[in-house]
Amino acid sequence: MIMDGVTQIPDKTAKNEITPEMVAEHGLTTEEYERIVAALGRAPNITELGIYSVMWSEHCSYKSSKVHLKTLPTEAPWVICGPGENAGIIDIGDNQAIIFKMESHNHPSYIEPYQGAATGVGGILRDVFTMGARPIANMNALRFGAPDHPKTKHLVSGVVAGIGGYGNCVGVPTVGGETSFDASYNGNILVNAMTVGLADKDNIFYSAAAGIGNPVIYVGSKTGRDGIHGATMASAEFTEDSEAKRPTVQVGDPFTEKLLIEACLELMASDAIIAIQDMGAAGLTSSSVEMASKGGVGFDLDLDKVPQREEGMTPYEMCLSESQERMLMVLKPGREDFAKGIFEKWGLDFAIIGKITDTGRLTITWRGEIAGDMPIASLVDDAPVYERPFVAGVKQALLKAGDIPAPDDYGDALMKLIGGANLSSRRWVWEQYDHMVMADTVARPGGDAAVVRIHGSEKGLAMSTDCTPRYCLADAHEGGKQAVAETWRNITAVGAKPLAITDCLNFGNPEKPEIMGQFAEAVAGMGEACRALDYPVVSGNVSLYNETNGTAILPTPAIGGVGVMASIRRMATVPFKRYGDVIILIGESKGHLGASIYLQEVLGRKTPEELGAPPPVDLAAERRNGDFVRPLIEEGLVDTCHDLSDGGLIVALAEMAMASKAGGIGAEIDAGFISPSLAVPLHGILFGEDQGRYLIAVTEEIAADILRRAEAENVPAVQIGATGGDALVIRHEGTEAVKLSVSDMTSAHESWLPTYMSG
Amino acid sequence: MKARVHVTLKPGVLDPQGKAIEHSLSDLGFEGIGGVRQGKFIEIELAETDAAKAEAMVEEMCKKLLSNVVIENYSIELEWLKGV
Amino acid sequence: MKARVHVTLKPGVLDPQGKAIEHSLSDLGFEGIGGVRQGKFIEIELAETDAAKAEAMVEEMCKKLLSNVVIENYSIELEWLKGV
Amino acid sequence: MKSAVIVFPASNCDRDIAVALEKITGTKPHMVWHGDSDLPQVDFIALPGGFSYGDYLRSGAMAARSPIVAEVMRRASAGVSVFGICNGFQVLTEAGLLPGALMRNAGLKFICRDVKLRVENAGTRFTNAYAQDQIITLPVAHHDGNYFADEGTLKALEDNGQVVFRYVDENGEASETGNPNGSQHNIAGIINANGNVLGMMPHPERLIEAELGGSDGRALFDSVLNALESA
Ligand SMILES: Nc1ncnc2c1ncn2[C@@H]1O[C@H](COP(=O)(O)OP(=O)(O)O)[C@@H](O)[C@H]1O
Ligand SMILES: [Mg+2]
Repeated sequence: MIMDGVTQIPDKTAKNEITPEMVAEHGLTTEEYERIVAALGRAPNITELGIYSVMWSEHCSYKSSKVHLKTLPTEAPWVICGPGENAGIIDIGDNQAIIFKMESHNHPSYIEPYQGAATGVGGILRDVFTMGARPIANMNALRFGAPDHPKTKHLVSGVVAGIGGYGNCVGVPTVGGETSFDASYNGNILVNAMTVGLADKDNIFYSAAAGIGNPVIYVGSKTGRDGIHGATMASAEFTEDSEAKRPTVQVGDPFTEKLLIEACLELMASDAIIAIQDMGAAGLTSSSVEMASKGGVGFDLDLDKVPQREEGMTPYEMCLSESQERMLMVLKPGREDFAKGIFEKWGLDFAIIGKITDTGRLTITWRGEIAGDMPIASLVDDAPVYERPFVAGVKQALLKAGDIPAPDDYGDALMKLIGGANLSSRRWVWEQYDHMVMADTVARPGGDAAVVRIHGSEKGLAMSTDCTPRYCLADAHEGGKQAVAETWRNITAVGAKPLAITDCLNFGNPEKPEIMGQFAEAVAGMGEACRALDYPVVSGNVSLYNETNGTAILPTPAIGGVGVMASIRRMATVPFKRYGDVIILIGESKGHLGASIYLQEVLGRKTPEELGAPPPVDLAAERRNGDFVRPLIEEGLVDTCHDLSDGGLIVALAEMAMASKAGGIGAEIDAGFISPSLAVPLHGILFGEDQGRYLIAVTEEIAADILRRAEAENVPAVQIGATGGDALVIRHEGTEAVKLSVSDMTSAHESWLPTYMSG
Repeated sequence: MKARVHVTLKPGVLDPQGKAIEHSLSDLGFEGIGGVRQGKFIEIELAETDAAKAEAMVEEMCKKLLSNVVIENYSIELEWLKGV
Repeated sequence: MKARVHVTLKPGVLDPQGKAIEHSLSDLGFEGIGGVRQGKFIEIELAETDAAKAEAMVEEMCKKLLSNVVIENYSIELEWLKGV
Repeated sequence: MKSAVIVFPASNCDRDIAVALEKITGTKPHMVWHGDSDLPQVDFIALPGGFSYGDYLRSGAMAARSPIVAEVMRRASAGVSVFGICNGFQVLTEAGLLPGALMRNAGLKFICRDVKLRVENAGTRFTNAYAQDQIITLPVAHHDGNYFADEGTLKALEDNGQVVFRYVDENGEASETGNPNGSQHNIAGIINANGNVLGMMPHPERLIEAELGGSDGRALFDSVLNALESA
């Protein structure tokens, strides 16, 4: 239907019959089509077929994932609103609420990296401010193909510029994220964007429409033929000829978005709004259906009233357009002129396009004729739900450190890691993001969690996005647990209390039982971790069919966590701050090298069998260790803390030294302290990725106190050395196993990405 | 030889810049403006002296780098440089 | 009437965008590129039917908004729209 | 001190500068919407950072043509202090209140990071609380901060001490490595010949307290207060 750049869609007035081909082109099965006919009691017209197809698409209906998502814990005393609304909401006291969500924009970003990523940011911002929050931070999780793949560089450059281009213009700081490379993303990159907003707890807006006869209002940009069928595109596997489906990519207009944010927040300060909802995937259709469904009412829409950018648009096009920067609202009767004044002041379109009815139906008129008439309940509740068959993943064997070769040279191995694609500095990325606008960013990108101050207070909001896909491939259940635990740990490492997560579950084709198995296991693992850590899921997004020509991406359940600290004056950060500080390792080191970055990048192992099982996550230990570290920071005893993740102890030490200012503060470590009795070889101690661990650096007196407390609380903690000099020195059985100057490490660490991008 | 390339947004693709310029021009009091679209204009000096070859080469540049066919169209003009 | 405006950097003003394109083109293996300059191309639809008046109006637009005289030059072409 | 902050559509550092002004001067500034025709009588007018009109066409171009800027120009010629930060600087050059132009960064990318600056003229009403040649740290966050002017203009700026801030490297030298965006003569901020209109790309309002990573921006606002008191 889409040819040569022009979207050619049959007009419903042509009264053409719905053919099996048209049903298939809309991504509907014959059985699903039969359901539509049954719900309507007649065959749909083309507009109705289009509406059903988007509402029942994977993207809007969660038909493959629903049964699993239901198992996730979503409640806690501080949860105000869990999954199901535009974004999740938690209570942070003082009548303040945090509203946040993460969403994918994978396929559009592969086709048009700048605009795809930019509109991804725009979309997630709207999900948050539509609920009454001022967006105060953006985050992003990015996965690209192998660095040597011919498309990778172009995609990195476009995606990063697009995220910056949008976020910088709307004036919301982009404060953190993650960026990694793996060949499995060669034909299907992941662009996951997260927005965190702040609202008054007593002034939150929901989408349930109410009040028969109340006006339905359209605000924002005009409707054009943008991105028709984006939702179905996000629900289909990629093939080479998807590139021909190009016009489904939208162009973002961050200027209009900024005006829309301000206008909506201005109106929200009054009592005029009954319900409000952004127009996201599937635009006008899904927003009106969702609002009507939540409120148990019907909608009459007059398409002729819809502000239009192009001439001759059909009802099909108007209903399915994914033009950006638009919102739908229900206003209290009589407040239309007041609201209109605000939107006009900001130079935005404002149109009354319909009203609420008691019919329970979505009725669309166009040029005086009924262009569509569907029961709302059938669009939402009759959407198919699949219990897709799945098979459990093959569990890889646990590898013993003793069976894994040591590196020829420990220093070279470290340099290879910190100066390589996956662990090098991401400064090149975050320097393209305005991470300081709003003047509340107190922990800038580069640390464990980013921290922004709650404006006008001392409170801090900590955020981190994490996932280790190679663990998920080796064992999706442990990988799901680990992703949740890592955000919890990163938030803890700055001294904040982790409160809740959002997620973006990126997987391959759910119709394949092994992919569905990855999904089911990862979700089960996430749920287990959320329960153990009191860390519920309040919002999220599922992105399936991330495959190219039949090859799936690594399972990537990206997690975005949020936490709060009482005072940003007592916050810990990564860099070493003083010479002569004692360095303490908290948590147990068993030397687990399975699925480690050491095996992958230093030893060059590739297959799941060679890589073995990922580090197990002992959730009880995770919680105990984190709950030990956090009060130390809150009490002002610890200002230097870093959690251990990819690359283990040695990489964490190097990062703390490299982050320190002015030439760098080094450290001297004696590996003998770490596990004198355990028969763990040195490379297991240094590169092992055992979970639930932190490094802290404190003065001697404080160190003694902390070690006593650890012993009393049964938390493994050991003094492993001290800061000092300008090199990282690691001694082992009387020899210097590692001696690297901080400045040499820094130049390797800082140069990989800029060199790669300019090459 | 000099190639002049115009890269413009496809019809129907939103042009936020054009829209803003249009708005600003009418704020400045200009009347009767039916629409504004903004594109890029790229001039390339080429050593190639054969027009057909030059055109093929620039066409390739457009496809590979200068435009994104997802949202943009391009057009090419060739011009002999004076004195070449 | 349609006006086509080209806004280009003055000779002597460094053009980082043009330089970057030139660089990328040679990375892609294109040879014999003597230089690349990037400018803007703005199309304006006008209700005005008198060519002289239209030209004067667009000239004024260029001076007031479309170009920055410190760094840019502009040129204007007018074109009758088909069917007008 | 009575001050005003001009808010254009998609200004986005308007709140940041307002917070800084209130914190340092003790008085809330008037926030003046670009569409409002009257500007209250004030001693100090700030044009904030951001992306006025999306920075479409050229950064600051459309804002510079707005009616409120015409009023700002009248106040400037009457001697009121006018201060443009980042997008505000771009607006001032586009409006002709300051010479030259701000072009796309030489590296073509948006750049957000702390930079080092040398205070080249501590004798202005915006810089008297700094020491001459003091090296300070302030963040930049811009896509179009590459300062350009023709040779004659540059010479005049240099000769008259109108270059107020210059980008420098770790050693305090105005070298290429210290220059984040390709600006000619490493120019980060300039003042008009009358000494009452300052434009600069770095953001002093973002570094006014230790929690945000430094307080080198404070002295700029202190200077304005000093100048007002001694006037
Ligand atoms: N795409 C990105 N955008 C912003 N910041 C990023 C991005 N990618 C990585 N970072 C930042 O780089 C730092 C290192 O990232 P990462 O190695 O994933 O941290 P960790 O191991 O603590 O989870 C973090 O501070 C992170 O926020
Ligand atoms: Mg970390």
